[in-house]
Amino acid sequence: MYGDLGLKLVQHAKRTQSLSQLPPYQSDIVRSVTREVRDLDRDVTEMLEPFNGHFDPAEEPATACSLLVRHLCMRRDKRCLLAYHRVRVEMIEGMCWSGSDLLDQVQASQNKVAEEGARIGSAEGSGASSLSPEEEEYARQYEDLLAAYKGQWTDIDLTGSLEPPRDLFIDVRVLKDAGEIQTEYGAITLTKNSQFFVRQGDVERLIAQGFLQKLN
Amino acid sequence: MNNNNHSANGPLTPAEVAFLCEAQSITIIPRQRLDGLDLIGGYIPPFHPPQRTAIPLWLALLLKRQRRCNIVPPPWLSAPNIERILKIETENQNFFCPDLPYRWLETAELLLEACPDDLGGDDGELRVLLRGLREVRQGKVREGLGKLEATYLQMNNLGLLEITEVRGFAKGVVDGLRKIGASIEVELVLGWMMMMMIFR
Amino acid sequence: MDIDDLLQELDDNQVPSGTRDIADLTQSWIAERSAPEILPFQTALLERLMERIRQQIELVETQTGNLDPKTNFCLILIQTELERVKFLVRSYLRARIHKIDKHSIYILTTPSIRGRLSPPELSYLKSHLGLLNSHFLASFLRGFPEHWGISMVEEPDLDGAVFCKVVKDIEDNIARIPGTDAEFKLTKGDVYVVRYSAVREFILRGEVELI
Amino acid sequence: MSYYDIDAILTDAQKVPCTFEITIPGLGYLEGNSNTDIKQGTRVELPLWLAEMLGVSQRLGTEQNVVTLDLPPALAPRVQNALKANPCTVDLRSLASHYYSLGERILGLLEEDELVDILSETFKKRAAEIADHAHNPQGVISSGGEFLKGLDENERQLFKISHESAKAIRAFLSDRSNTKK
Repeated sequence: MYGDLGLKLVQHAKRTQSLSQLPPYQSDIVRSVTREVRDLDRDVTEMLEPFNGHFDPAEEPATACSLLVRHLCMRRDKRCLLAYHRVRVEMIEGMCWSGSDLLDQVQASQNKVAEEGARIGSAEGSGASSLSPEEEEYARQYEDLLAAYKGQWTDIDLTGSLEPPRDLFIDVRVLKDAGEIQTEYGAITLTKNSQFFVRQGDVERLIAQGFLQKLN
Repeated sequence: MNNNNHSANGPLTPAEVAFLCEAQSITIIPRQRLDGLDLIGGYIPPFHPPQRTAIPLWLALLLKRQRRCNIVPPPWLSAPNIERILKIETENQNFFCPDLPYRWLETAELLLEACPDDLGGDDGELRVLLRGLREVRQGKVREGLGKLEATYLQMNNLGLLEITEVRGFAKGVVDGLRKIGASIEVELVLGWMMMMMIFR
Repeated sequence: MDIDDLLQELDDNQVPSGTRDIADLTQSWIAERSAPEILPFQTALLERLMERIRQQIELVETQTGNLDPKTNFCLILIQTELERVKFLVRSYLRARIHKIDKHSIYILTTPSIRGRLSPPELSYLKSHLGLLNSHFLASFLRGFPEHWGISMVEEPDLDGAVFCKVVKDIEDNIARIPGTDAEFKLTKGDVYVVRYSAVREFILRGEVELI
Repeated sequence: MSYYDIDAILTDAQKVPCTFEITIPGLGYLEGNSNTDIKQGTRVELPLWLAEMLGVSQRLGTEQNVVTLDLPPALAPRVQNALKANPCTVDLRSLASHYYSLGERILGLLEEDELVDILSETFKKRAAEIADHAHNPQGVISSGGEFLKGLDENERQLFKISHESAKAIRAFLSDRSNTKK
């Protein structure tokens, strides 16, 4: 029945909302729904043709109803298409905001899809991106738009963390001698067992490498 | 509905409530001199130990960690006072005691973490009392949520962190009830009339 | 919001002007996060704060490398505060962008609401809509018949429930709930969970605050 | 009304039994036969987005009815009685994924005065149960798995949000006390 394919798209969108990565674009379903709308529109035109622009629904209630149903189907299809694309667009925008490199994502999903394609021997999978070409274009343009807006607020770092800042500076103890390191406010020499109060961001790597220990 | 993590939308999170709490003013006893400091939030006058001074809590917490000051606990945060309030709360099942400040729970939590030594010695007792207080009030909140209607509900004297805990649920119930009760007939008729215009 | 208590206490200590700005920004941030609709952009407030932020950043930059431990410690305090203020501004702006994205057409086509946007926000909104439109056109919409009878405009749910607190004595203090015969009194200090539409006017006048 | 809202669109896909009151040319595909007419008296289940517009004249009481709508099985008297008797034991999800939204829409189409009260009471009672489960740190596992499985979409969101806020508060409180040592 008309509208069923549109519903499929929306069910895809519903699942997409709970995923952390964008699943492949459903180009086949999108194409079918689009075709459905064109077919319906052609039907409507053909049905109205004999009336030469003088159609009176009161005189022809049955035809009017038939037309109404077709209009509703088209309207429904359009809403499903828009909602499906919109959910994906929102995820793409989310990636732009979180600074994750979209092209990397595209690449990664391409590899994954290609692998799967090779494994199950499907020709369809190879080389396909989870983004449609239009979506890739959109992502590029949105990146530009975002950069322009961000540029108005350079001192704020608009794409920075949305977690409230906590423990910007921490106490650390030096576990092994590591020589001199550069920090935002000058150089410090790391001698074993000495203690410093430093910006957490500056020393995260040294903590991970075991040179420093975070104190509380 | 899906809230993409890229946006700061929706009501405040507990971490943000704690952040707000840290903007409160608190009295400290400095242990070191410090020159006056021109902050965006206002000028911090020089410290002359052991002269008390009031500064934002976030600053006090930082200085405390550096052992540069002691924090003077707010008068309400003492074992005898919490015990008194706990008694009132237990005896009056239908209201929340107005003697607690708006940010009692988060303030107590931050101070217990940062300066148990400044809280009059036996912080164990205070902890137990605070936990008791929280549980009694939680029970009442739960009860109160059963009274949610599609219109409004008064929730006086609840603390901000307590509100944060139930906010999503309360909103969901009020919105849900409203939608069940709302008539969508008008919308439907309007939609129908608009639809009929396709034949004109 | 106990900003008033905070201010009271700070007033007692004769703390100067900056405090009010931070308190105002904080309240604007909370309100923006809680309200279903976008609220007026705080132009003057943001201008003053951005200027102060810039000054502090400059101070940190010029003093960096100063080896005097006392200065060094002051810089740590300044930077810590700076991060707090930057977070507030960032989260405030992002909360607005979220609503601008969600209700773009509604905002654009409702003059009284459109005026609540800053010029950069408005230009972001327009460009964003343009991009979306071309994207939908390119993806499937090209050649579609026109459709009537349904509004595609996403509007804020002004009846959505919010938590709020009465912060002033109000003269005409009866809040009515649209579409029902329910009404209630707003007394200073009261906290309610209620439909936004019932308290919207009080909120815009600053008599009731979202929490 | 939210045009892009996925749950609103899914709500719209839920079905209502309809009986055609007139014969309509070329609508046979609604009952699975393409290129045929749909005959007067035919009963089909149509999604809300279609049924609503075809059935609205019934509510308006004007013009000739195209279709007559019936209560969907999910809202039939039998279910209504079960909800009145014991709201928390009914598996709403198996009846309709967007149960309350379906109810709201049906209320706009049919005179079912008692239904508003039944749905409101059901929602309130079940919400209280949801809150209890959400605050239980073991949540789903320990108890009420059956009940939680039977939540409709709106209730699921309610459970999710309550569970998450309870978790966030616990994390905040214990995180702070633990770092103390």
